[in-house]
Formats: sequence, structure tokens, C-alpha cells
Amino acid sequence: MAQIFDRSSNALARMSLVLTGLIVISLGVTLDQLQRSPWVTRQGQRPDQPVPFSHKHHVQGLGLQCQYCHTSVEKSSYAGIPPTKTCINCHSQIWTNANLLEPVRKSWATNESIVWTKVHDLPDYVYFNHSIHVNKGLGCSSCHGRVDLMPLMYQQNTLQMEWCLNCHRDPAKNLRPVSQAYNMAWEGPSKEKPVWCSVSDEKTGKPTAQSVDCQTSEPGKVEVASLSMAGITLPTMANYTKFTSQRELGNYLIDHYKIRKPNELSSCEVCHR
Amino acid sequence: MIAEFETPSDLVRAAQAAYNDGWRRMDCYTPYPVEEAAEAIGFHKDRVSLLTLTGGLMGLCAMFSLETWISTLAYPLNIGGRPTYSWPAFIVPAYEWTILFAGLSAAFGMIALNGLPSLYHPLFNAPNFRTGATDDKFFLCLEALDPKYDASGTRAYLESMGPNSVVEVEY
Amino acid sequence: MSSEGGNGMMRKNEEQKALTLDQVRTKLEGVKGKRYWRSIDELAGTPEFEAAVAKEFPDAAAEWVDPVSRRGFLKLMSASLALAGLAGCTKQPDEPIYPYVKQPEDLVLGKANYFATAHPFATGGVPLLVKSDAYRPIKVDGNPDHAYNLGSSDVFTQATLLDLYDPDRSQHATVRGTTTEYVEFLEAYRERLNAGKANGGEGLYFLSTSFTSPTLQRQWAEAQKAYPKAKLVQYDPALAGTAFAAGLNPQFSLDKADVILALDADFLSGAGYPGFHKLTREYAARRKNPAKGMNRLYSVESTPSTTGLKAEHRLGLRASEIPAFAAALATAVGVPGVSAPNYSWSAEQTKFLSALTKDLKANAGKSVVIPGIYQDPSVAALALAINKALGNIDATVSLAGEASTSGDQIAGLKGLVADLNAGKVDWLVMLNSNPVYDAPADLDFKTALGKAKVSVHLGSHIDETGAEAIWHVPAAHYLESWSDVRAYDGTVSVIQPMIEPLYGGHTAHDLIQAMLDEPQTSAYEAVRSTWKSTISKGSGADFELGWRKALHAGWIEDTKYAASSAATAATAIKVPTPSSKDAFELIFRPDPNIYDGRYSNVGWLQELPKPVTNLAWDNAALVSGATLTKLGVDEGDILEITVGGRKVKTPVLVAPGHPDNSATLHLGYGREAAGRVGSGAGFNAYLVRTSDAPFYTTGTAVKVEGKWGIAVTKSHFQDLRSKVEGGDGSGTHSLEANEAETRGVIRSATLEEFKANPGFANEGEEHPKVERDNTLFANWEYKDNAWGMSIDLNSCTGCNACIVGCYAENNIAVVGKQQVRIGRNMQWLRIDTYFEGDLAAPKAHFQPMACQHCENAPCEQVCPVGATVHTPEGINTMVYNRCVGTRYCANNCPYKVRRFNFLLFSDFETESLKLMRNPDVSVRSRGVMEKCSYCVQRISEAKIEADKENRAIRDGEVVTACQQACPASAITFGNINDKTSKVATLLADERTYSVLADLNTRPRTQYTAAVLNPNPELAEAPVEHAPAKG
Amino acid sequence: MATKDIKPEDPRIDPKTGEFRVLAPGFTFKTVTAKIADIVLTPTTSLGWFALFSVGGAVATLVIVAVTWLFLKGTGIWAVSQPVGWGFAIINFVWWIGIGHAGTLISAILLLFKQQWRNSINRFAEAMTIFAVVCAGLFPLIHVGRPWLAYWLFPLPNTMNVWPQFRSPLLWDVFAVSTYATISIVFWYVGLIPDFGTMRDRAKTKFAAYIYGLLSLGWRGSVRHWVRYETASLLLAGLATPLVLSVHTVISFDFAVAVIPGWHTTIFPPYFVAGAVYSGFAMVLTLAIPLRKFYKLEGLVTDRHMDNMGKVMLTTGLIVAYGYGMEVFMAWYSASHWEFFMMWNRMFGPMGWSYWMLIACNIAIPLTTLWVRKWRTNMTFMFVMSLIVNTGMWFERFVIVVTSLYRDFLPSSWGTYRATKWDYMTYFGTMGLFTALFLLFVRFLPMIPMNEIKMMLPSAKITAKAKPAVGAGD
Repeated sequence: MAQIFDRSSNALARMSLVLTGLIVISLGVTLDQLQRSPWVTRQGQRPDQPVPFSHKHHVQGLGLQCQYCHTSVEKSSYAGIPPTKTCINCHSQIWTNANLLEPVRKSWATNESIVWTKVHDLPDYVYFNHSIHVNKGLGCSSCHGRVDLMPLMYQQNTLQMEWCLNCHRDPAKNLRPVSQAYNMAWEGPSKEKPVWCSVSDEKTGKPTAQSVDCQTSEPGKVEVASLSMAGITLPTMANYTKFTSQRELGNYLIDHYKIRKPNELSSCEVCHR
Repeated sequence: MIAEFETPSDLVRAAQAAYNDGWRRMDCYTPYPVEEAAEAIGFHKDRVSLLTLTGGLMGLCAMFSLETWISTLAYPLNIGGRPTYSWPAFIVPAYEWTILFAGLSAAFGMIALNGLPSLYHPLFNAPNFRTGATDDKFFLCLEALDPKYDASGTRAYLESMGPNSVVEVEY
Repeated sequence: MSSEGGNGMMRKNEEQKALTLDQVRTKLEGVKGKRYWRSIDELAGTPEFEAAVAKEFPDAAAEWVDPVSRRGFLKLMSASLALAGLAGCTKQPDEPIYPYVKQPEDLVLGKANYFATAHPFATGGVPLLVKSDAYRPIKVDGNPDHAYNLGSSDVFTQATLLDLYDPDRSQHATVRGTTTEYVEFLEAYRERLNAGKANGGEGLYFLSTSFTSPTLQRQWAEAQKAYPKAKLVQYDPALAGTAFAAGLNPQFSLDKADVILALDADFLSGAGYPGFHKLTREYAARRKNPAKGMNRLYSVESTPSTTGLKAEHRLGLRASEIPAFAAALATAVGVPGVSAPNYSWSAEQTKFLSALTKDLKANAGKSVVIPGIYQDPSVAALALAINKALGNIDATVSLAGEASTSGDQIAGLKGLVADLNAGKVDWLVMLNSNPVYDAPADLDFKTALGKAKVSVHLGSHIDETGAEAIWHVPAAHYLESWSDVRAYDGTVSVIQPMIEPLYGGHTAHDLIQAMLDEPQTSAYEAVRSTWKSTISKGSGADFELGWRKALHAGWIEDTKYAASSAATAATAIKVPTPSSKDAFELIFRPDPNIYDGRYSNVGWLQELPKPVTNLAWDNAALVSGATLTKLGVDEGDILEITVGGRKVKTPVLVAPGHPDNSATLHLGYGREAAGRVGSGAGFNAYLVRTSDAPFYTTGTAVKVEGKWGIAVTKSHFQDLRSKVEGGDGSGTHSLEANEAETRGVIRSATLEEFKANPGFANEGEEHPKVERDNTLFANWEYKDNAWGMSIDLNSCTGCNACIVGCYAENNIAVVGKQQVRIGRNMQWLRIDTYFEGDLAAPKAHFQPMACQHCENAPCEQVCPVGATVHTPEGINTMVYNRCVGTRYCANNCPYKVRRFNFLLFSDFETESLKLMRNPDVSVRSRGVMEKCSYCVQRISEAKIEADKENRAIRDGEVVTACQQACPASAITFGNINDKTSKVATLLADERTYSVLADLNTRPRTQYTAAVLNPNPELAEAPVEHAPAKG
Repeated sequence: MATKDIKPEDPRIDPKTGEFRVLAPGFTFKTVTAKIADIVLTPTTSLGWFALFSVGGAVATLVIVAVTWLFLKGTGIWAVSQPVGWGFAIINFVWWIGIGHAGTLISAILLLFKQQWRNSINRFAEAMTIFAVVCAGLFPLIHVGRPWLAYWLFPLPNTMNVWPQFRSPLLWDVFAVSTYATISIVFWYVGLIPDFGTMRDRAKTKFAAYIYGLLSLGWRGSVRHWVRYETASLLLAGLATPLVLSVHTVISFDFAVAVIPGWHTTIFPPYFVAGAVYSGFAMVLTLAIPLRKFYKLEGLVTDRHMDNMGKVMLTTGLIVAYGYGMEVFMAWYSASHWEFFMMWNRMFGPMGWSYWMLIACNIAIPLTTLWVRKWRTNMTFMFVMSLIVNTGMWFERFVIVVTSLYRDFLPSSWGTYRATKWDYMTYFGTMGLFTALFLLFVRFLPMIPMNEIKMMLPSAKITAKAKPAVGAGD
């Protein structure tokens, strides 16, 4: 009886065994990466919109406030998409016959909605509430990115559960003074750019934002400067605390904004009902 | 150079003799486990058991630490008022993984240590090997790599042990 | 990405709410799919089709016939596609946003608005506060500020929401079955009216349900001036022939009553009885704190009702015996000039009578006798006389002023039919009524209707009458239109529309107004002008201001009936003699769930287990166990009931405590043109109901072949166990109830026992008090809020309002009869009914049972994916989108309150239903477990508001849907960590116990044990009744 | 055990021991190889095989139909409802797994106990195990409401940062069963390797030789390999033993850990394991008896095996009976109302018939008759008996799952259970699947381990001095 396999087969057999192992592993890794990829999360995609609306132009260029259009962001779960009227307010005066704005004029004339495509589209079983975030010192840019630099709107972050939890488990790293919520360029305090905060009368039944006062310029500096010429130095206002790192500021705001504990924030019913 | 024997006893004696005569690069081939033959050629201990033990321990630690991490650190949740570190509940999966890992390491360890798969092997060139070795014949093989080996002498030596036949195999 | 695609649609609504109503309407008409389903539905309705199906798939046939699962059945393909998609984890489709063009000022999208209005129900208006999400009404609840119901509601009121969004509502005017426009009709109508001017409206007839709206009454009065010969007939099948319809509407106030006698009056089980909300509240209020004394309720009734079963003492009499009994009582308490027909009362009955008499006399002035409205008018008169004799008038009874006076409705209808047959009727306009279906059988209205030259039907559906009438005009729902209505106490509420008519419906106001000088005047203007004087008068109030105030508050000041003790002239009361003891009596009652049939197509109500019987999706001939034996039938068998040659086939069901030798038939079923839900459910009791005996009569019943698959949601067996086996050996008691008591599920005591031993509810080894420190592992700490609920079993009357409220709040699916039969109904909240003692004369315990939110929840521990977990506030929360559906939690739940979506139960297709859903609650898809969440969406909302204002949640800020609906305020919810909160004090009460405490599950929902206040004279064991098979 | 009921000159008896022979006399290495290998290597397949296989296949398609419909409509097509949330799916799962156990028991435990007689039957017993586990494993997967998410039961990294919940016995099942399946397959394959070698060398066609060659990994019977091989299989046996005991223990936890009366009991683990072995051996008999008939293997699978398996069944049957007895006793002795009512309801409630069915099939019939040796060696009797016991054990699971659930704590939520045609289709479908797989095994793999049989031949004895090689064994 002769050989069934020739010499090479040994090497082949062992190779193939090893290969199978490798393939299985790499498959796993690929899938794990895939579920986080923009292809799934839609990060950075710019869907076709009836009007190529530029946040960059309106926010950075014209300096419109976020709430000018997204009126209910502080009051409601739903930030609000501006009605055609909001557009017409200005565009009945300027660019009155730009082709780009045809859909707007049409809508205004026919009383039919402009049909936009949702960019930040959470899964339907997720109940997100804008108002509580904005009122507790979370800025627009923390989730939506530098909208003021977006000619066409796109989704900055994954909006996946792990991303939400990332903050709900440690809010300190993203909190900012409520007064800064709409400041797109806010970067948080640093050695170079410290932040000073003080707490006025904290009594319940009053929006937390009002009881904490933060500013980016050293309080009372002005006077100090002017007077120091005369060789007198005044102490800076005592009740202001100086923050040079996001962590410190975050913890401070957690205390004074009465942010709930991570275990409460990461409890299921907070987002799913 | 392989010699074919009819019964296990013959093989064992032959092997014993060869071993005593100082042969080392040698092996026996039988259709079913013949421990005596293994002893005869001085093969006693193997490392399969050790592999299995380590495998088992790995499984145990892997699963138990995974469970602990998940329920106390990764996402601690209040499950029906139970403590997050409910070790009694963690025992079962850890136990299963111990066995799983141990079992797999035993099997694959054995295969690896035996240098399998070796689909090709010179012995298969021997005309009578494949008809017998896995059926009812018993083979003693003295390899050319052994210093005592020389074609004619070894043949004579094997002949002297009363095999059915002696064949020289191309390496 | 998830199977909550359903709630995908939810989400879309949140943007679509921005759709203009025109768009919504076009959507509703336009949707191809919808037409398709409709046509399939129609096809599937036909008998040939069903026969064919039955041949094809024998056991699937049921599914096809069953309207709800038929839908599911047809959706199969789409479902499977969806599944494929999900399996492939495809990405969500792009979702569109429809912003407003001009957004209303006061609208904040995502925040609900609340508007006051009222539900014009036949027995009186129910003041409402309606939750509106972007101008879509999504929840109907009582008006908390209104003195009448203080925010409570009832099954009908709650269900009108689904009635509004019913996809089967008629959407076009039709003439002879072909679609047309309303204007077409208006033209013809105006023509006729102008022609009629000359002869004073000769031959012009109107048939309507009772005019509850003062404005409508005013409009008619004016119309009558213009058209003196025009005739209006009012007919409410459930009320025609009652003293109430005839105008007798005394006001009872139970808060001052120590002894209450209900003479066949079921005032605790639903809005069917005038003043239900107030009466129930006042009744319950006197039972909340037994230590401070409580009232005593006697009930003499002809069919078991929650009222009778709650009563300390209940006497079951055949309907015809009750007038005689009332007369006997009257003479006993010394009412002059009453001749009680002599009748041989049994020992038990005599005993009851004497004890009752004594008690009433002893409590003269502090007692009240409440007559049943479905009784012979003499009962009402006698009750009044007795109350007068006892000096209860103006103490516990006040004789109200002008009540709804629609005269003798039956006589009116008879007259109309006579005129029809005589060919006198030229035009017959039928307003919101369905006489072809519900007119007395002997009148044969259908043929008569054919004799009218022109017949017009204004109705919400193309129902039996709509199909017969020449013209059909879609009616606007009360949530779509302006009107007004009087509450029980006469207070007027303005009904304001919550949404533009979905299908361009119109109201009776429009049709009557058309007869007047300025036919164009809208209902809005009409209502305003009705009340202009009332609102303007007094302290020179500005009308506009007053009007806005009235709209905001929900009622118009000083419109209560003036209490006029101008007693009715003591005319000799004629008391009918009871039918002979061996005559088989039939009792007709409007159905507790779908009333006279007007709610047949409301799935929530069809699926709602009826009080006492727990029967869903059907009506049945309710009989006593003994009668069942006598008739030689079993439950579910079919009886043929004959009344004067008219026959109807009915299923049989035992109602514990039903008087022997009589059967109760509920009206409202057996509809042929109700819609996809109501058509074909139950049997039509109107077929044997005649104009001379609208509420009870005598007839015969014989067994016929076949079985009627009835869906009873709770098992009921007789306890036939010997003492050794753990039974009581009587063989006449209920197995479930006996078990419930041994297991400490139900705990109760008499007032004496309670006084002697206030801690009775937590004693003995089966009833241990929860030992918090008796644990293997450290207790979990609940620091901030800890939500808990207390349910007062003494107050709960089992009226079901809470269940329907829960349906509306939590987007609960309707599953259909077949599914209910195999125990798959989805109610998160159920009312467990246990019949204590001899099933022939039982007492009942009603126990609302929903998720108990156990701190040591057995369900959570066994979920392999952690889809049900505890929140830091102690809520046992169910994460639908994490659930894979192993059903292990449901198995391991000792209270069996978890509900599983075995099939695709939620309706993701029907457009109109999407508008109805609560946007804050996921619509659960197939294969997902669900259960009571303590209305977590409301808690979250309150938390967010509180956090924004940097304060703690106030006690009473979070109100669960069931709590809100409950007329007896038996349910209290709140934070048990706050020791001052209402719920905390209640849970601390000695009578409070937790069900199955010995399992140490530590429920957050706990119950307050019932205390009864029996009359010592009647306290000892009642007479034995003949044992019967159940 | 006494053998007086059988005449000593009966050829089946081994004169030395007075026991039945494990192997019929007259076998040599060669004949063993020939006998076993040729069943597989014959180019012609018997019509009987085809007939049976097509029947099995046909029945197996039921499963495909039923499961497709299930995935389209949802678990609602089954009879599961409130309060009976688990039905046929879990019953069949437990039943199949139980059957599997005998295989591992024979191959592992008996190996450890050096019960040589197991050598002839362990191979197909193991095969039975694997196919049973395949059928069993199907059920937990399809019984969930959203099968496409079943992978959430495995601890895989994901973007939700959520993980399985390790306190759930259901999750323990996942690990127990998956481990069990893996180890059984590995053990089985390891056992096959040398025989694959033999097959390779006896294969008549190049193709067969090639395939078997691959599968044998080039096994050549070096004694060094044999030593390692022996250690490995001994270790695997040593591991499989605690595994097999744990698997049904864990499955019994599904019930024992729950609070439901009738589930919540500590006796379940031992009683489940015993029950598993009981039904398992029954199934081995159901398979072995026809096999040895068709393939004339009476010489290798002798009456000794039948006799022993009968004894094992008797023993385990008695343990199971003790379990039932204990349940009843505790119901009374514990003075717990839950237990008492549950027992009363099981026996005399609306579904009492199922309880009496199980008593009849598992206790009344087998435990009275299996004592008689003559019957234990009567094939027809044993075959019938094995079927009865399998039915009985199925009913045991039915009783545990259904009659505990349909009337539990709150009387108001009591219900009932009536299986639908889809339930039955799925159940019988898996039987077909099992049959089909098993027939494939019989056709293409050596159903008896040749090397282990050879070890048992007298000629395998190592003797001091050479002995003329003549037909060994007599």
C-alpha cells in the first residue's frame, strides 16, 4: 500500500489548523470594530436636506443664538425644529429670491412643512430630554460638536449607549457653567484659561443655574488693576473659587447643581420606558 | 527498518531486547495501546496531565474574574436586592469553564505532543505497515538515525527475533 | 436596529404632531394600506370566506374569525420581513421631520397641554381634564377641581379616547351607500326645511338619544317654535322606561349616611348609575378609617353586582320581587297608603326585612334608600317615600330641580313607529342613535324605517341604522366638537373640542340649528349664547372673561340644581305583584363595559373582564349554580331563550349569588355593523326585549347543541376537597377564595374583631409582618426616593376604571378573544375577585393586582440578560429593548403580573391609533415581556421638573394612571422614605399587609385589609342553600 | 447475581465467572476489525437503511416547517401562556439532555470504574449523546421571544456596555450545555482517531481512504502516541464525569432556584441526574437492540450488556422513585401549605392524569419487572420497556414544568395548558432529526471502538514467552 498524502500535506494540515484559529479571531475583532464604525453609527454623514442649511453661516457668521431656532431646548425634551416662519422672519427681507430658499418660500406659500431628514436619530426606545441636560450645565457642543463650524449638519458622536454612559457615569468631565451652555467654543478651565465660580444663596425651588455664578475673567480684577497703580492691592473677592482643571470644576458643579449620582444616572429607567 | 510481529508478546520481548542492547532511536506500532511495549522502549511519563491542569485553572480564573468584573465594576445593578458580588451564583459558570478549558487542552495537548496531524509518514511506505499496524500486526522499528544502525547488521538483528518479516523503509 | 420599530412610529408622531390637521386627515383617508386592510376585513367578515378558511386551516380559522388576531394574521408577511431586517441588524431608515409652518404660540412640542371639557354620558356629564400632546388628546381623566368627581372617572369615560380614534368610524357622508359630501346632504336638508316652513314641519321627525346638552334643548325649543308640527323623540335603550328618564333625579349624599340600602341599585360599579363618581367617593370615604366608625350597606338586588357583593348584607331577589319587597319595607317603616302585595317571603327574607327595618328606623335621618334605575318606577317612588318617612330628605337626599325630561321615551318611540307605519313620516333624522339595532323587538323598527320617505342617520359609525338609512352623516366625537352638559348635581360644563374633527364630522347642534333663523351659527356660538346671561350676570362680570374662566375651570359657576324639596304629590303608588315563583325570569341590563352597545367597537372595553363574572368579549345568560343544575347545562353550553315567540341563543355562565330561577342578559352585544372589533361579539339581547317589559320579563330557556367558547379571565372552581385534602368539606364554596384566605392573600375582619384586635391583618404564621433584618445578605439601601403604593381593599369597589386608565396611559395592546381565552390578555392591572362563603350567597373581595415592585424581586434574579432590574428608587423596571423573551421572569413571579407579547399584539399599521398613543411609553413589539411600571414615565417627568427647580418631588406630584382614575381613591402612590407622605402613613397603618409576605419578596405595593360593619342581628351564619355544580 | 435461572452450558455464559460473556467466543483481532469496519466500508447500503433514513428525514422536516412558522409569528403559536410560560420547548430540552447523559456516563464513568463491558457500546452511546444534545440545544434557542437576539446570552463585548446577568440559572444552562456539547464532541472524536486510522487502511476507495486519512490525522499507532492517547482519554473521562453530573444539576437549578412550589426543592439535582441516566439507558437500549439485530452484532453487544443496562435502569429507577416519594413526603412533612396544595393539585387537580401517567411509566411498570433476569435478557421486553421509560421520563418533565405553573400562588391567575399542533410538530421533528443523524453515524463511522475491543481479546494478554499464534479467544 502506498502513501495517500505526500510529504507537503503535513505542513499544509498544520498550517490550515493555525489559519482557522486566526480567521476566527480576526472575524471577531472585525465585527467588534464594525459595530462602532461610522457605517453603523452614521457619524459624519450629511444627509440630503431640502435646503442646504449652514449652521456655520448662521451661528458663526451671523451670531444667531441656538435658542433662536431651537426654542424649546430649555423647556422640553424636544429641542424643536424651527417652523418655516422662523426662516421667513429674515428671508422675507434678505435673499428673498435665492434659488436655494425656494423650498422655504414654497412651504410658506402652500402651508406645507419643509420635510427635513433627522440627523441625530436616537433609537426609538430611548427617551432623551434636552431640557434637563441644558439646565444642569451640559453644553450643546458636548454632544453635537462644533455645530458653529458645520457648513452642513452632521452627527459628531456615536450616540451609542456606551457613549451616553461614558458621561452619565462621570458627568464631571463634561459639566460647564449653565451660562456657558450655548458657548460653542467652550473648552473648560485650564492653567491658561481659569474659571472663577461663586455660589449665591442656594435655596430649593429655584433653578440651580441661578445660584451659581461663573465667569472666565478674574472677578474684581479691574478694580485691582486700577487701584494697584496707587500701590494698594485689594484681595480678590473671597467667595469666588478659581478652577484650573475641568475635573475640579466638574466636581464643584456636581455639588452645586445637585447632579444625581452615577448609579442613578446609569439606571435603566432614566432612558428606557 | 521495521519488523512485523504476530502477537503483542513477541513485540514486547523484541522491543525489550533491542532496548537492552542499547537501541534508543526506536518505536513500536500496535493496533491498540500496549503499555508494556512503551515501557519496554523506556517511554514512561507524558506531559498531557500538566497541560490539562493549567488549562483548567485558566478557565476557572477567566470566568470567575469575568463574572466579578461584570457584576461589580462594569455595570453594577440592583438585581432583586441581591449583592453585586453574588459569588455563590458565579461558581457554576466558572466550574463549567474549568472543565471546558481542561478538556480542550487535554485533547489538543495530546494531538500536539503526538506531532499530529502528520498525514504523511515514511512508515506508510512500508508495504505491510498499513495493512497491519492498525489491524492485527505489531511492528518494531529501529531508525537509521540510531548510531548502532547499519543496514545489513540491523536486518540480521531483527531477523533474529522471529518476526513475520523485516522490511527496510525509505526515509 | 430594534424591534421597537413600533415605537419608531411613536417617535415619528412626535414630529408628525407638527402635521397640520388637514394633513392628518388626508393621511387617514389616503393610506393605501389602510384601504387594503379594510377591504380584507370586509371580505374576511363574510361567512363564505370564514367557512372557506375553516376548511383550509381548521384551527387557524378561529384566528381569522377573531377580528384582532385576524389583523395580526394578515400582517404576517410584513412581520416576517421586519424580522429578517432585524436579524440582519439593518440600520434604521431615515426619519423625516415635519416642522410647523407657523407654530402656535402656546405650544411647546414635547410638553403636554391640559384642557377642561366634559364627557356627555347618558346618565349625566362627567367633567374632564384632557391631556393633549401637540393638540392630540392622548388621555382622558376626570377634572380634579370639579366638585362632582374630583378627578375620578370611569370605564366609559376613559375608553372614549379609543372611541375617538376608532379606525372604523365613518369618514364620509353617504347617500344610499355611495360616498358623497356633507354639503350635498345639507342642500337636501335645507330644501326640506324650507318646504316644511309652510306646514309647520309636518312629517318632520327627529329621533335622538336623550338630549343631555342644555344648548341642544334650547335649540330644539326654538326649532319647535319655527316648526310646531315637527316631532322629536328621544330614546336611550338603557334608560327608556326608567324613572330617571321620566325626570325623577334625586340627589343622594352618602357622606352623612350611616345606613345605606340599595334597592337593586348598582351605584358602585360604573357610570351606568347617575352620580356614580360622587356616590362611590362618599361611600368609600366613610370606610377608610373604621376606628372613626363606618357606614353599613344593605343591598337587595336581582343580579349580582359589585354593590351587592361589597354590601355588609345582601339579599338576592328575583327582579319582580323587589317592588313587593320595597313595598313591604315601606309599610314596615310606616309609609302611609302603600299596599304591599301579599307575597310569601322565605324565613331568610323576612329576617332580613325586619333587621333592615329596625336598622333604618334606628338611623332615621342618617340613612338613605337608593332605588335601582332599572326597576319598576314604583321602586323609585317607594324609595322616595321611605326616605321621606325616615326624614332623610334634605339630609341625605335632596330633590333636584329640572332633570333631563325626555318624557316617556318608550311611548315616544312607539308613537314614532306608528307614524312610520302610517306613512306619516316624511323625513326621519336620527341623531346619534341606532334604533335598528336597539329598539324594542316588538316594534320591528327596521321595517318601519323603510316606510320613511327620507331617513337620515347622524352617527359615528355606519352602524345597523346607518346601513338602512338613506343618508348617513358622520358624527363628530364629543372630543371634536363644542357642546355643553350638566353633571349629576346640575353644574354645567362646556364641552370644548380637543382636536379638529378627524373625519369632518358634524353634531346634532348643526342639524337642529339648521332649522333656525341663522342656520350657519356654529355650535360654539350656540353654546356661548346659551350661557351668555348666566355668565354675565352677578357682580357685573364681563362675559368674555367669565367664558374664558368657565373654559379653563371646566364648569360654569352657579348652575347647580336648586334643591327644591317641593316633594312629589303623594300619589298612590301602584306596586306590581311578583311573577310566580316557578316562572323563569329574564333581566335586561346595559352591559357594564359597552353599555347599550355604543362602545362595542372599543377594544379596551371588549377585553376588559366584567365585574363579578370576569367575562370578556361576550355577554352571557348569567344564572345561579342551582339554576344551572336545574337547566341541566354546564358553563359555556348554549341556551335558547324564548320570550313570547322571540328566540335568541346565549352562552351560560354562573354568576355567584344570582337569584335562582332567573337569568341576566346584558344588552349591547351581538352587533352586526359595529366594526372590526365589536361585530359578531356575543349575542343580541334586544332580540327578546319588548317595549312593555324593558328591564325584566319571563320566558323559557332550553339547552341546545354546541359550545360557546367564552373567555373568562379568572379560573373559578368549587372547592370539593374533603377536610383531609385541605378543603372545608362544604362543597359549596369557591376553591380560589378558600385558598386565597388560607394563603393570606385576602385578609378581612368585622368592625368588632377589628376593635378587639387592630393588628388582625399581620398575625399567625401565614400572615407574618415583613422582618427587614431577617436576611442572608445586606439589605439594599434606598436613599433618595423610594416609591410605594397602598391599596385600600375596603374602598375598592371593583369598578375597573383603573384598568382602562392603565390601557390608555401605557399603550397596552388589545389581543382579541381567542388570545384572552388561552390567558394572554395584556392588562398590567387586574382586579382579582374572590367569592367568600357559599357561592349561592357570597361576599366578594376585590383586589387590584399589578406588579408589586418587590424589593427582593424573584423575577429579576432569573433574567439571564438583566432586562428587568431595580432602580435606585426601588422600582422594578422592565427594559423592553433588552428583553429576549425567555419568560422565566413571568414563571418566577409569584403574583403572575407579568405580561408577554406572545405574538405581534400591538397594532403598528392603523394610522389613527398612532395618534392616540402616549408618546412617553414604548409600544411593545413581539417577544417582549411587559408589566406595570408604576407609570415610570410620569415619575421621570416629575423628577426632571423637580431637578430643574432644584427641589425634592412633592408628595402627590406623581400620580399613577390607576390612582387618577379611581373614584373611591383606593389607590395611593408616593415616596415611602418621606415619612410625612400620604402613602407612608397608610403603609404604617396596622391594617396594612403585603400579599404573600411569607415569601419575603417585600412588595412595595401593600394592601389595607378590609373591615366590614355587619348588623349583629344578621351576623350569624346564613341559611344553607341547595348545593350546585359550578 | 445468581444465574440459576440459566443452564450453565448456555453458550452465552462465561464458565469462569458464571456471568454472561462480554464478548462471544471466537473473535480475533482480524475478525473484530473486519466485523466492525466492513459495516461502514461496504459500498452497498441496505434498503432498510434508506427506508429508515428517509422516514427520519421526512419527520425532521417537520421541525423546519414548525420553526419557520415560529420565527414568522412568534412563540404564540405554541400553547405557552400566562401562567404557564414554559411548555414543550423546555420539557423537550430537559428530556433530550437527560437522554444524552447515558452516553457520557457509559463512556466516562464506566471507563473510570474499569467496566470493560462498556467498550462495545460506548461509541454509539456517545454518538447518541451528541445528537441528543443537538436536539436539546435547539429548544432554548427557539423558545425565546426574540431568537435573533439570543446571542445576548453570551458575554460578548458590545456598544451597549451591558452584559449577561450571572445570577440567572438560565445563563448557567448556557455555559453548562455549551461545555457539555463541546466536551462530548471532543471526547468522541479523540476516541475515533485510531479507528479512523484503521478505516483509512482498510478503505476500498481512494476517496474514502483520503477522508478517513484526514480524520485520523495520520494516526499510526506508535506506542508513545498510545500512552499519551490513553492519558488524554482518561483525563477526558475524568472531566466528563463531573461535567455530566453538573449539567443536569444545573438544569435542575432552573427549577430549584425558582420560588414556585413544585420547583423550589433541594432534591432536584440528584433526582434529575438519576432520571437522566434512567432515560438515557432506556434510549441506549432503544437504539442498541435494533442495531445489533440488523448488523448481527450479538457477538460484540452481548446479553451481558443488556443485562447490565437493565440493572443500571433498575438502580436509577429506584433513585427516581425515591425522589418522587420524597416530594410527596416533604409535601406532608414540611407542613407548608404551598407544598401540600401543589402535591394535591398534581395528583387530583385537573391535570392529575399526567402525574399518574408518569408513575405508571417510570415506577409501576419497569420497577416491578426489571428484577427478573430472564426478562432483562429478553430483547422484545427490554425494547418495549425502554420505550415506556422514555415516555415516562418525558411526562416527568411535563409534570414538573406544567403542573407546577398552572396553579401557583395567586388563585386568581390560575390557568391551564393545552399543547398546539406546532408543539407536537417541533417535538416529533426533533425525533426525526435524531434518527436521521444517528443513521448517518451508523453508516459512515465505526459504531464500536475496535481498538478497545481488541484490548479485551484474550490474545491481547502479554505472556512471558512466545506462544504459537493461533486463533485466540476460546
